[in-house]
Amino acid sequence: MKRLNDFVVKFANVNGSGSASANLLFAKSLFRMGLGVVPKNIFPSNIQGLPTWYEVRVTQAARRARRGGVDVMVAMNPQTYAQDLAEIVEGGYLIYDSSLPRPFPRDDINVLGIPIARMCADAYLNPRERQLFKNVVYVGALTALLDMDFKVVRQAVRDRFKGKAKLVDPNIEALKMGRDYALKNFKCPLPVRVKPGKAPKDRIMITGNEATALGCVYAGATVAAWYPITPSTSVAEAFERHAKKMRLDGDGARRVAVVQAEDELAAIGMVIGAAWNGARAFTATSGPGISLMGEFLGLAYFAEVPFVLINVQRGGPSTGMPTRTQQSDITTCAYASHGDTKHVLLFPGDPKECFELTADAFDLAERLQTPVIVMSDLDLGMNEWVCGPLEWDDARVHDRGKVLDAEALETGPEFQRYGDVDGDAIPYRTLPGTHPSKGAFFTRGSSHDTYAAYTEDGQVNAENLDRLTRKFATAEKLVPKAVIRRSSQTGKLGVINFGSTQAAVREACDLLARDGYKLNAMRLRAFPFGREVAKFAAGHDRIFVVEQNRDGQMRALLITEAGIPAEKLVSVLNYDGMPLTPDWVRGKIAASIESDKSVAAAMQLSVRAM
Amino acid sequence: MKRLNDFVVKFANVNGSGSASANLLFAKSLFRMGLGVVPKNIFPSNIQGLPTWYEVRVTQAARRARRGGVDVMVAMNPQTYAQDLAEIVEGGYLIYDSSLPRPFPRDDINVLGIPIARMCADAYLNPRERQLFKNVVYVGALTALLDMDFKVVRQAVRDRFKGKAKLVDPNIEALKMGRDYALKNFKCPLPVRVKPGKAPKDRIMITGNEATALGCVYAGATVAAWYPITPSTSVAEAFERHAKKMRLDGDGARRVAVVQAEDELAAIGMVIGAAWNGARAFTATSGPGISLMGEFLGLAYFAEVPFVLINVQRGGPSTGMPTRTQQSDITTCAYASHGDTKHVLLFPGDPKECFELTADAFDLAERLQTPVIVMSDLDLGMNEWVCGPLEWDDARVHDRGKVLDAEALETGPEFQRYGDVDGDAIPYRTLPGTHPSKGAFFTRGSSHDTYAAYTEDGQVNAENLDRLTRKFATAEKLVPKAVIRRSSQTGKLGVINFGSTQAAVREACDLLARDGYKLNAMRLRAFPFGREVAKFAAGHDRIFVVEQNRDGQMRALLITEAGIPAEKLVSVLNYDGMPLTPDWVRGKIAASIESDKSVAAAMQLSVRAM
Amino acid sequence: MTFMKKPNVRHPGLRKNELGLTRRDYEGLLSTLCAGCGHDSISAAIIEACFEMDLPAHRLAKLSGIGCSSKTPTYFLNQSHGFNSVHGRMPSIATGANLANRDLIYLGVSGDGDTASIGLGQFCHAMRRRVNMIYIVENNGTYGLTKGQFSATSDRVSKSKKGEANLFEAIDLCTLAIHLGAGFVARGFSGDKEGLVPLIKAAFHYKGFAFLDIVSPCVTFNDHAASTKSYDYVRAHNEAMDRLDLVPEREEIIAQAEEGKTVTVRMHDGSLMRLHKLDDTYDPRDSESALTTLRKRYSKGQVVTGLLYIDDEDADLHTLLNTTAQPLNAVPMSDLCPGNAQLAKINKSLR
Amino acid sequence: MTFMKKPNVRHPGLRKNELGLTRRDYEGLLSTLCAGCGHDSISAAIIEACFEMDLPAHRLAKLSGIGCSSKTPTYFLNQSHGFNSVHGRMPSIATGANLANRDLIYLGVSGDGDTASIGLGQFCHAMRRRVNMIYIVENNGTYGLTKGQFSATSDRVSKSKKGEANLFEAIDLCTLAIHLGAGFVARGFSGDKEGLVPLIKAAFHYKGFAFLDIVSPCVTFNDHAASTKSYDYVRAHNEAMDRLDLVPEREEIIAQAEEGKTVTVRMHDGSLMRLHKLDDTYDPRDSESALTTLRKRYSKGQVVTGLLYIDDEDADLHTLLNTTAQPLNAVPMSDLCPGNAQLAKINKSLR
Ligand SMILES: Cc1ncc(C[n+]2csc(CCOP(=O)(O)OP(=O)(O)O)c2C)c(N)n1
Ligand SMILES: Cc1ncc(C[n+]2csc(CCOP(=O)(O)OP(=O)(O)O)c2C)c(N)n1
Ligand code: SF4
Ligand code: SF4
Ligand SMILES: [Mg+2]
Ligand SMILES: [Mg+2]
Repeated sequence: MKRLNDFVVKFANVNGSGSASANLLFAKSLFRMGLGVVPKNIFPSNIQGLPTWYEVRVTQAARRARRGGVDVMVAMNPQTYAQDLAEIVEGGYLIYDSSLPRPFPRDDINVLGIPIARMCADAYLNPRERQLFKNVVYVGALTALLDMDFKVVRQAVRDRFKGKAKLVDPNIEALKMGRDYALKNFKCPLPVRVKPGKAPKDRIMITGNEATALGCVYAGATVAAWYPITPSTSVAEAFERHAKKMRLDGDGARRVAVVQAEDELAAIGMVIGAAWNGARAFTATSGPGISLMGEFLGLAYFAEVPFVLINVQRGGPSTGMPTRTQQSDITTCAYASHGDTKHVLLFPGDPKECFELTADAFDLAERLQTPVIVMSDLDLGMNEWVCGPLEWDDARVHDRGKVLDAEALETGPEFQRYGDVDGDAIPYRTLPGTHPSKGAFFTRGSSHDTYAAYTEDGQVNAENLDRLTRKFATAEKLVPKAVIRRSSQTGKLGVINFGSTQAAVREACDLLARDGYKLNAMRLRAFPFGREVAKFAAGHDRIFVVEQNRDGQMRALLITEAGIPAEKLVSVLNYDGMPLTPDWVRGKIAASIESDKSVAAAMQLSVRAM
Repeated sequence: MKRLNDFVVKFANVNGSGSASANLLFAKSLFRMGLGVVPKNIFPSNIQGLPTWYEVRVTQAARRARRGGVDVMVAMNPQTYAQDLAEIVEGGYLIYDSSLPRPFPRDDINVLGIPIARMCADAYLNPRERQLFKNVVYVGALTALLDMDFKVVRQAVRDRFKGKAKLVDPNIEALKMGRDYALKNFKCPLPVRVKPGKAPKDRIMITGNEATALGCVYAGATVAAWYPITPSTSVAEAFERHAKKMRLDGDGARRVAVVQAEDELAAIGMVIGAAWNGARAFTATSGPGISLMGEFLGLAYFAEVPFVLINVQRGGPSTGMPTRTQQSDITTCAYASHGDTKHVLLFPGDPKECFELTADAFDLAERLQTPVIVMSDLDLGMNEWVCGPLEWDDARVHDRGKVLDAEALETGPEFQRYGDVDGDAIPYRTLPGTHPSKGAFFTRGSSHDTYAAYTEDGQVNAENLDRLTRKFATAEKLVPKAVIRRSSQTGKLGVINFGSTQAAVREACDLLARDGYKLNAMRLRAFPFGREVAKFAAGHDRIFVVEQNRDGQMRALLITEAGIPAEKLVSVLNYDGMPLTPDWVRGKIAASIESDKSVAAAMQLSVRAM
Repeated sequence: MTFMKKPNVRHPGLRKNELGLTRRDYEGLLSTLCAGCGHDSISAAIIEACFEMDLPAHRLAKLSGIGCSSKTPTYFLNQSHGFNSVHGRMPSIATGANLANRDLIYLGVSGDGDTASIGLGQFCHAMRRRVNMIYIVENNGTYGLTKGQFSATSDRVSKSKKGEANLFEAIDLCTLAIHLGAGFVARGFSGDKEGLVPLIKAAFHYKGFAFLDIVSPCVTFNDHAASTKSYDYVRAHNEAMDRLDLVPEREEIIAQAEEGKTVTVRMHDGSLMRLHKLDDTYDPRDSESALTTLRKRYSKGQVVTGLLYIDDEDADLHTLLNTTAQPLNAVPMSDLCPGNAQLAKINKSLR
Repeated sequence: MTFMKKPNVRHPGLRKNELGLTRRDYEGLLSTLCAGCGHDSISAAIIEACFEMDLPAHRLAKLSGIGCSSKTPTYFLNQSHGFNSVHGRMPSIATGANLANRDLIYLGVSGDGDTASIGLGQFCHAMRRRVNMIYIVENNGTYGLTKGQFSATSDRVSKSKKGEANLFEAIDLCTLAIHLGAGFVARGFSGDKEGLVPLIKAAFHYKGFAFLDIVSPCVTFNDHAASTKSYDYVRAHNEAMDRLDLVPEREEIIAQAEEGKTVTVRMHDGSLMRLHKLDDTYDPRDSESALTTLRKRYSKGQVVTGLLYIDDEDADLHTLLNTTAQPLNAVPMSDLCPGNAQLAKINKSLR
């Protein structure tokens, strides 16, 4: 088995043992060597002592999806040893800690034993160090086995421990210990190996949550209220970290307020209060938090308070799989709250888009005076992705929407909080404290007339509800368009996807094209759907809708909200909580095309990853 | 204008002034005379001093819908005088309090002034009595004007004040005072009048909430936890009232526990705790409460805890119109909670069905081990409806579902909480305390295997989710079937509706038939939809879906969940908060049929009541 | 209050305050509450206090939850923005609003159902965070708007209008407030306007969380003989602990306080509050003493009113968070958005 | 605890209790918490207490919310039904479960995040309702499962592992519990098993709401030098107020109590609890004294442990609701469904 710059390494560890940092070092070094890397952290919902995996696909720069299959397994966890062994592809490599004897029931793989624990026991006295450096030792061995540029690795260590200089040398020593062992005991490099790649120099490696947080900073969010929940916690934490650094006034005081609320109801309440009062405000949450925010989302929709909600989706229903990925909050978010409500959703496809769409979300929210929900997920949010650099156009003017200041109130026509003055169904608002005698109004979730006054006149209320429907039609024109990638102008087959599945679907389309199936692809980026969505559907006979949920939630939305005939839309569903692989997507679509082409059968296609 | 047993009387009052009791007396007396009566209470969201109306349609026994238009207006509220006057049909009657002079800008109506305030001021000293008896006086006048059977009215007063004998005579005196005035001053009876009808003797007059509460009593519910909210409050209050009376043990202790919780989250939590522990339990709520219950509904779906949730819908979104009716929580309830969740919904069409479907809901919940939501609404729940007597089959055995007792655990196969033993995807459960060493398990909202053990294996979790999908398919077979009423075997036009709109839609169909449009009607009674639903749709070209919400929520559900092509389903939407009138429904459907028949145009039909 | 339209004529003789405004200018829409409802008296006291304090009403935001009490912000200060939010969640709305603009005055109005039941958690946490606001509970021991159910502040001995017994002990909101960190805790009675207006004014002068528990009878559902929140009961059992005098910053204190009987507190805005104690066994600056007094008097069936506790720590939530002095909603985007150069640095750190 | 599989061999010499069960029979699954986590010691203490009390484990239901602490019911009493509910809502689940079957024992386990933040309202109201249950908070002053954020019980002086300051005052759950009507309030320390086991046992004997605030260090996120919830800090500042002795119903009290130092309380199940006070300035039967002691000691930086308050009122929620003695989930349908004849009467009343 020869594999140059194209393989998967997987680390099987126990969580809380310090492996995360070493594994990231490995991925980062390869990234710096100009390669494509796709790291996936597969971690348990606990703090210490349970199995955890870190998978790194090494590939050409343009690929960003998980591949599946393992070429090199670094099996450090005795608990999962058997299972880890079984995952290695034929001809692949097992690296294990040979300090204790292990059985090897497979003879179709190559086994490389390194007495890691023994080496560390010899080298270190402190038990914590003995544990921690084990991880560094296997990375060191890999640098030799895979022919990594050791200078790059060393520099990565230095950067990692910037400010903690004392840690640099011991880490490099440990790396060398592993490297030397490998050089001495194995034929290095292996046929599975790397050579420096030519990826664009400006690429970055970043998690979606970090990028989302930066989007909030650049959008000028000043109030964030949140409640800890995996996998959204790091959005708020990163925002606080960045904002505290970049938002100091002359006196060292902060131009930002971040509050860890007592729960999600309070978090969204604070955000609504702040947004009503003219600050750009957001909260970030996941699964259960979304359910708890329903009542307030309805209030904000109806009272037209603009704010941003980041939903980093995880495996549902209920507490579900908190450390696994899904896209299963679509229905809930689109229609959150009782009564007739609809919300604007954005679906970023990678961290760069997390940054961009999050920043856009604030403009949209204030322009439309409504909550905007950014639909990220665990895979996108918590894994490191390689993408182009984040960019900000300094000439960009933040769109603060229709807010009347004192002068406008003084000189303008009579203020009607909920009047449709401009024909776009978006009303004007005023902020508390603006004018001594003009522009005050009462914000409420109860039925109201155009002056925001309470009314029980069903007609008046219905007219207001109709305006909200028209406002949603305005939203349709303002939200980011779906991205369409045509493989063929005449093709009748299409695929629709959104969010983090982008990487896998794109690669799957390439694979399918190789097999002779040319599919045009449309990646949704927002709800409500722009006109391009129905148009795309109209131009195709059969469209696969790839989603990571059980019930085909986006497909349902496409049918009812974009008016696409159900029989055109074939669900390709995965809900085992793992990031999709191109191969799985290709397989499902190919099988469907090849099998009975009757529409009825196709509609039932509801499958999940192997 | 001559109208025998077919007219509308409307009372315009101020709330908190004691009119409700007098107005009900009026309706009840007519009901007892063997007539059809359709009373609608149109009340504000406050306690005292705002306009309130009570409308009574007098009609043949089979009609149960609001008619619209007013033949006789009893205008007691100066605040709304102008508006009330305008509502009277040409040739109709205005009864007003002539103690103070009033303008009469209309000359096409008949005006009957009664100096009610003056009469009461003369007759009573106590200001509260002066106020209260005004209402009785106008009812007294009506008995003469409409030719009501005074014996019946008198008896109704006696029944009303059973146990408070002191109140009987003064009320009858006040009635007589009004009656005598009318007899003396007007030509009685008016051309608008009644004569005794021949309605079946066994009919009852009851609100949906009262019937729902009785359904809970008869289903054997022992635990109710709730939080006050209009219009569902009276479900819990009636349940407590009935259960406290009918559920005493030998020592006068109660076989029921009703707790007013601190909020809706606690209410549903208590119900889930009780249901998990083997009691039949329910909660009742409306609008905002539904939104707050989302997280717990997801838990109960996923952990498979059976209970009943009564949702008495009101005008949304947000706080909306708390005292107006809507059917706008359908989407939210069908998919409540994040992640892939689906809930069983039942839609009673009148109070008798509130009783029956509520009792069924408990059986279904325990059979299916899932929450069942009874979708009532304000019109159904809080207004008095005339319907057939409530019936209970004493031979009926409550279906307690698959619960293993100690013996079954002792002798049966190994217990798997979430195994699909019977092929219906419904697992077996055990109750705490059953067996010293068998059957204990851990209920959780996190991903679990068939033994209820926590798992992070995405495959295992996906299999469990698939079983839940299959269980929903089982539900499809068990829920009450849609009721189909055929006017024509060959007709291509259909109408679908559900819940409280039944009365109006049925009458509208009769009107349409008279106009030559024969529509087959299907009344949905449950979600998931049984096979009859898709079948009905298949047999028709164009189907009007009548709903009281803005977004055509049921239509969307029919498209995505019953697979009915969108272009067949034409929305007929009302969301002004008032109960539908047959005439409005007829008008909308007729207009649609007559207008451009292109599907595209029809699909946009989204209208609301005048 | 409901039937009559307010006449539009202004009495030319109506007294004007320093802003040139009359009492009328501080009013709101016509109340739709029941005639005699205690809540209307509280609205009147708020109007009075704001008028007397020369408050520019547009610099105040009125916030509430849901309930008869929560409707009242419509009935005062027409020139203030109002936010009638959802049931029990006003504290979070207030917290967020305050974060966005530290320069306005935040007046939260809630009911006992809104605060002590569904809102208990948010109420406690807003106090703990020292949100700079005035929080009034219009406490009638019942759920007025949903027609008379017991609330969590109903005393155990109280009975409903229909004579049903209340099964549970009342939650004493003042005690809770002192525990959870409210810096200013007072109880008033809507039937005692004279006592109420100075309490409200003092709350306005306080920086931090100022809590006012105002007993406010519900004439429709909880004003009967067996109720402990009726006008009659509270009048009979009211024990005023003190009387307040507020001396604005600009005025000098002339009279010397009577030793032991008068406590003078300098408010954060520089004004002085003089508190004439009617009971010398307790000290409102000592939480221990306030708590003990509350418990002892309550066990005797007394309804203690007055300023019960005041803490002169100056730190509100903004102090704790070290936010900039400028209201966050007024910081220009140029000071908020770090720009592309900064982003380039961040990109670099991610390579 | 995580790595080793428990050996399946049973030591034949393992002591058996009256049910013929060994300690092992009261265990649960292997813990997946961090090695050294305080919560594991609490599980061990629960196992010990149940074993010693000869508890039939299937007559107990274990209930929890979400968090590391809320996971622990998996790690004890394998023969009990468990309900790991949603975050902060265990109190309502427990209330409902108790309503359905008053004959089981309800043991709720929660964390400080679960109880003092998101669950604060439900916690308070469950106490106010006097739900007959044992409610344990495994209090580590942090959010363990979400990786170390401050919780609402973090002391203001405590610092995070990274050295960040905590901005807010801690909520003292014992104080709150006494106020809200918990009849049995104690504080334990997971590092002091000897003190803990008797407290847990006493809580089991108590009828009504028994609250145990158990300080339980989080070794991963909150066991550092600047933390006031670390093993070292609590060991150094622990002030035991008393030591408990439980004398089962059947045994006679022989020794006479030392005057003023020993308090004997008869529990509702007939057993006697003897409390040897180590501090004679307070009386655990007097809430006032318990509250004062808590506040005074806390202000000195002390962590008071022991039984802090006990109220011998016998009324639990069922008493208040006057529910039948038979568990509601066991009342036969024939006693619940009134039948058609009754319905005919109801119909008649509706004509
Ligand atoms: C989530 C939610 N639950 C219930 C209600 C119904 N509701 C409206 S007001 C109210 C109680 C109000 O009581 P309180 O706060 O004491 O105000 P009062 O009317 O007594 O002044 C309730 C339960 C609601 N609006 N929202
Ligand atoms: C509604 C909701 N919000 C947030 C979370 C995420 N979450 C899980 S555990 C936890 C905090 C647990 O803290 P604590 O109760 O103190 O338990 P510990 O882990 O410290 O024992 C949070 C916020 C959740 N599961 N559900
Ligand atoms: S019901 Fe009670 S609280 Fe509500 S307005 Fe009337 S008197 Fe006031
Ligand atoms: S993170 Fe803390 S609380 Fe959680 S298991 Fe580890 S030590 Fe215990
Ligand atoms: Mg109240
Ligand atoms: Mg904790």
